[in-house]
Amino acid sequence: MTMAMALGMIMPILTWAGTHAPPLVVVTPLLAGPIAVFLHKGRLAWAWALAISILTFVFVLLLMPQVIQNGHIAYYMGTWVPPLGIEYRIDSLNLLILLLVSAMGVLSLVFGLPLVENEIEESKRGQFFAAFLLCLAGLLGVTITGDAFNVFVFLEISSIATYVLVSMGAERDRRAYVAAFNYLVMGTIGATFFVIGVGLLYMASGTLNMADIAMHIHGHSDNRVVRAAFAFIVIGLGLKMAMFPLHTWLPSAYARAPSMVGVFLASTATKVAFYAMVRFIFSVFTPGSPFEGAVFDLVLAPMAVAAMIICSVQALYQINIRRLLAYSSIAQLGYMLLGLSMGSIAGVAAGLLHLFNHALMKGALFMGVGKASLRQGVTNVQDLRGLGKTMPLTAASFTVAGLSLIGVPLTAGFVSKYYLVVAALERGWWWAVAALIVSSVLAIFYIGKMLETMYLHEPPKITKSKKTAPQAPAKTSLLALGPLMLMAAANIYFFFDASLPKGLADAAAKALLGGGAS
Amino acid sequence: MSTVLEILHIARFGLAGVFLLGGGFFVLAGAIGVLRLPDFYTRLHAAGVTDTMGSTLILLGLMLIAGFTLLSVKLALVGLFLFLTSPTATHAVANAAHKAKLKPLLGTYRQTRKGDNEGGSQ
Amino acid sequence: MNGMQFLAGHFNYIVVIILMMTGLYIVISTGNMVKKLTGLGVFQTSVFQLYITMGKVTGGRPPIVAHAPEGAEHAAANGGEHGASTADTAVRMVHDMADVPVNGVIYSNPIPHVLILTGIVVGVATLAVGLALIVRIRETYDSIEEEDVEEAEYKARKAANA
Amino acid sequence: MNADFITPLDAFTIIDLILMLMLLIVGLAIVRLNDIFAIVMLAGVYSLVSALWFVSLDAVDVAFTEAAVGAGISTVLMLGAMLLSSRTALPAKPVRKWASFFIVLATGAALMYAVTDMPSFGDPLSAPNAYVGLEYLKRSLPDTEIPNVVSSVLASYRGYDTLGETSVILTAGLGVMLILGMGGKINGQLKKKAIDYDNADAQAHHTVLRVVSKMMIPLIVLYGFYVQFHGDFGPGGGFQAGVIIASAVILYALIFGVDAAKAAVPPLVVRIGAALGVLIYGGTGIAGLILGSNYLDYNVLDPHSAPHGQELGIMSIEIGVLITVCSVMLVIFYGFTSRQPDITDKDW
Repeated sequence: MTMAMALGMIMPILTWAGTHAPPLVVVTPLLAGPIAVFLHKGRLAWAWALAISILTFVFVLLLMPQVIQNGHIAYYMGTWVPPLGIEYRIDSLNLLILLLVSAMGVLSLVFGLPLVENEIEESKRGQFFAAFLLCLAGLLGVTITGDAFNVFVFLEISSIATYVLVSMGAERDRRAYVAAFNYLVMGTIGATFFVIGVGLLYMASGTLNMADIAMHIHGHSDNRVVRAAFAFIVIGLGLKMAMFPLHTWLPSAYARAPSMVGVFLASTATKVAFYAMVRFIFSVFTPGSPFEGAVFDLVLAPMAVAAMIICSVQALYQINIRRLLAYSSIAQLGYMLLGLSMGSIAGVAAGLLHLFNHALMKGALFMGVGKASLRQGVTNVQDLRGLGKTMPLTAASFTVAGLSLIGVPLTAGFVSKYYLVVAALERGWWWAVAALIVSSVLAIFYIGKMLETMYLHEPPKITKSKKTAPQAPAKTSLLALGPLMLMAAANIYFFFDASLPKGLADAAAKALLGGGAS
Repeated sequence: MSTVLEILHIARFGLAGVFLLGGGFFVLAGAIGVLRLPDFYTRLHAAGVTDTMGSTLILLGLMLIAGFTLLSVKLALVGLFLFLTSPTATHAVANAAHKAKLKPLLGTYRQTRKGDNEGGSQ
Repeated sequence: MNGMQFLAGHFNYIVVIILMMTGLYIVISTGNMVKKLTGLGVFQTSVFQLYITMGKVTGGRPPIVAHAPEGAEHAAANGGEHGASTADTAVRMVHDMADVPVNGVIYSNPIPHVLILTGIVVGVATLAVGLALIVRIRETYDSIEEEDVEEAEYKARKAANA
Repeated sequence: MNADFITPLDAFTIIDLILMLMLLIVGLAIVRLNDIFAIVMLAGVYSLVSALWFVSLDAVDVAFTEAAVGAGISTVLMLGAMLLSSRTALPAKPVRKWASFFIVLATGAALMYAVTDMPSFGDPLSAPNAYVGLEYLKRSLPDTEIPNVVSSVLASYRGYDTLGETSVILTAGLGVMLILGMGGKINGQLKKKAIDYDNADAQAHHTVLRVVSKMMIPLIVLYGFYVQFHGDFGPGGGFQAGVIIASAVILYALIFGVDAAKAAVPPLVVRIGAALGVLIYGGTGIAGLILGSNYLDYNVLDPHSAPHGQELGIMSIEIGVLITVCSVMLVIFYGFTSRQPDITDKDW
């Protein structure tokens, strides 16, 4: 009886939460952030941030059945019907990203406690977690919205929070300030380009709701204002997501940021910018038009290939592990961009699947580095010596994620690369397949270099050296191992059962390319 | 009666025009002064003319045009604000220059031309 | 539309574009961080001008509506239009000049104004964080020039390797 | 695009031209100059002239904000940040200059390419002007009983954007707190006392400033509240009012010393305010949820009259905006001053 009664109490609440989940996903961390400022005890702030991020994840989960059932859901802010008001619009595409971002929020918080206690001053931890929550809210806000200008506002919340979070690495590495400043300048130029693009779209259509813009500019792809808007939005978001020639800010920012921030950003920030680009290119502009086709074939695809090869080569030469991984990230963004530039359902789906898988592997790799640095202050590849012996579980997880990055069978990385190859062959892009192979071979080298140091070199004599930061207590150190192994396991799991991300990516690609302006 | 009103009307706008032109003249004179006068203090003096005479006359002219309305009250408040703040600002700037040991230019312009002091207190 | 008329109608855009590019040039050409942020400010302000320029209506007034337009009761009864579909509102496009005045007065377009208010605030937020970083960089390197900072880092790396 | 419309050449256009010319001159001057102090001041001038131009383009709210934020607060912050750094910038290397020039040229060309398809300036039937914007103008009064359409769109129709914007401000305040801190320490040492009040010389030199600012500060705060509560009927609102009230405190700090200002408006209060404003804003939205409607729906706030509910909601969120903006501006100001030596007599 009590079970039934409890169920009777909970069901209406669940239904209510389900209906209003779209704003709650964003508003929960957004309003929890200011409260975290006043939680002076580091652990308390951390617990608060963790609870909030779990709650956010639950709201995203509540969205899932609705989206899978109805195809997409719309939510009108203040009940103003678009184009008068701001609309939240969730379909399979943003659901995939929302799941990814909110899950990574939880995982990097669980993982991050010992690292934050190691790297951030006690008095600043409350504010640090507040900035983290605001960053999370911003990323989720960009992903969920259906309003072009609202994308800008939330992009800036997440970006400003990110600049601040990156600069917090200065307690470990003074170059973090410069990295954060360069990121700020490049990011603001990107945001301003994006605003110019949105302004031009508004000039051509008179509205800001994405679906409505699409309706108005449909069939006007020869309009020069629309074409310029396309160029500015692609460049603006390209700057935010570190698209190949615009990527200069990224390696330093990721390498100098606090470890926990590196984990979170590497697996979410560029992904969200990539999502926004996909959303604009396919849902707002007309993907079938000759102009966009030309941009795909002549600009985006060559850029993608250049990124895949050049940045992989750059990764080979890096001494600092985080920089190495960051360059590899830019190369991997090339894979996603390649999928996008194919302009076919298979290509876009493969690109999105790779986005999901890349977040898993890069998250795990950055976690591995962070975990290792707790013990022996790892910054350079050299410092990994003998990790296979001193920290076998961490090393094993790192290895799995590394293999996944290369694309070895039995890991998730293989699945998305396989689909990318299939999609490329479908379009007859042999050169793209060749580039994929070359890039993967390069990945073997730079990942291999690290694995070799890890397993074949003796551990350094001064393992617990004085130059490293004080060791974190063993308990919290164990706490960090959980998410790391979970991520590594996910890299294997999604090889055997990729139905969730693959299903969402396929549905998203079909909706993007099949439905036109819908 | 109506003719009297009409004359008053014309006189009001005529006077407003005179005030506006006069204000414009002082603003212009101030601008020329800032460009042409030899040293910091004299330039500040010219700038002060723009703030006091120029803006006051223009505000008076505008108030005449607006008549007995809320707009005039607002303009009067703006005038009051400027009346208090612009001399204070000029005072603060001159004070800073004096504190920074910026010597005023004494004697005739030709005599001291070589040591022309580019204004600037810092 | 002849060349002169075209120029009159588009002169603002051309000037605004030149101003935007001036700002962008300042940002990327200088190595001084304060000047960089100044350039960023000029760039953003000029983008604001682009928005405001497109929202201007000739003969228009600032968008502060004086009296209730006719048919107010009808619209008020609808309130927020609960439940109406997107398409219903979306298709209501204005087609001729007669619809432009609201209660007999022409107003400029309020949307760009709203967006730019947001833009200005975001701009000052970025500026504040950027300046805070500059203060820290200056404390660390005693310079706000990119060149000096790079040189200091290069020297530090050399010293560490030696 | 409406081909029938031709932009008239009238007195308005001439003012327009003059202001644009001034902007071009100021912009080019900033490019050419290497004196940081001059650059910062010119940036302020650029914002101010832009504000004037916005007035002539009917964007009174934007002009107000640009003058208060762009020309006011931004310039103060810039001056604060450059106080101790070198006064001249290194001139750029020619290679960099040319590289930048070509990037800018390419970007500018892309925009110029688009100009031909842009609507004529001032065209009432252009796509942006004849669609949603016009709809707002027609609906604002019946929907919200607020004559200033910019206020009603900002606070209600696109209220969610404004929540984001308030959060952006909060994030910036948080960032400055994290990067600079708010304590009274410079590099671990306690800061020296701000102004020596017993110093007769200092007293004498500041008498005028002190008297006038004492007269002005209450008026400025009063004006801030006027802007806040008159925002529904005229230009103004939470953002502008917040900046104005913050500027009153900043003026007080400049004249009487930062310590005196911190005694009057303690940093803790300011920090609480920064968070509180966003919570008030977000809480108003949650109230809509609790009353059974969508997020940020103000119609349900008053069960008897939807427009009145709108008015209530807009007032509530504008107060939230005021508190956050004012507090964050002070957080930023305190943050910067805690890193700098106080402005001493020598700087006056």
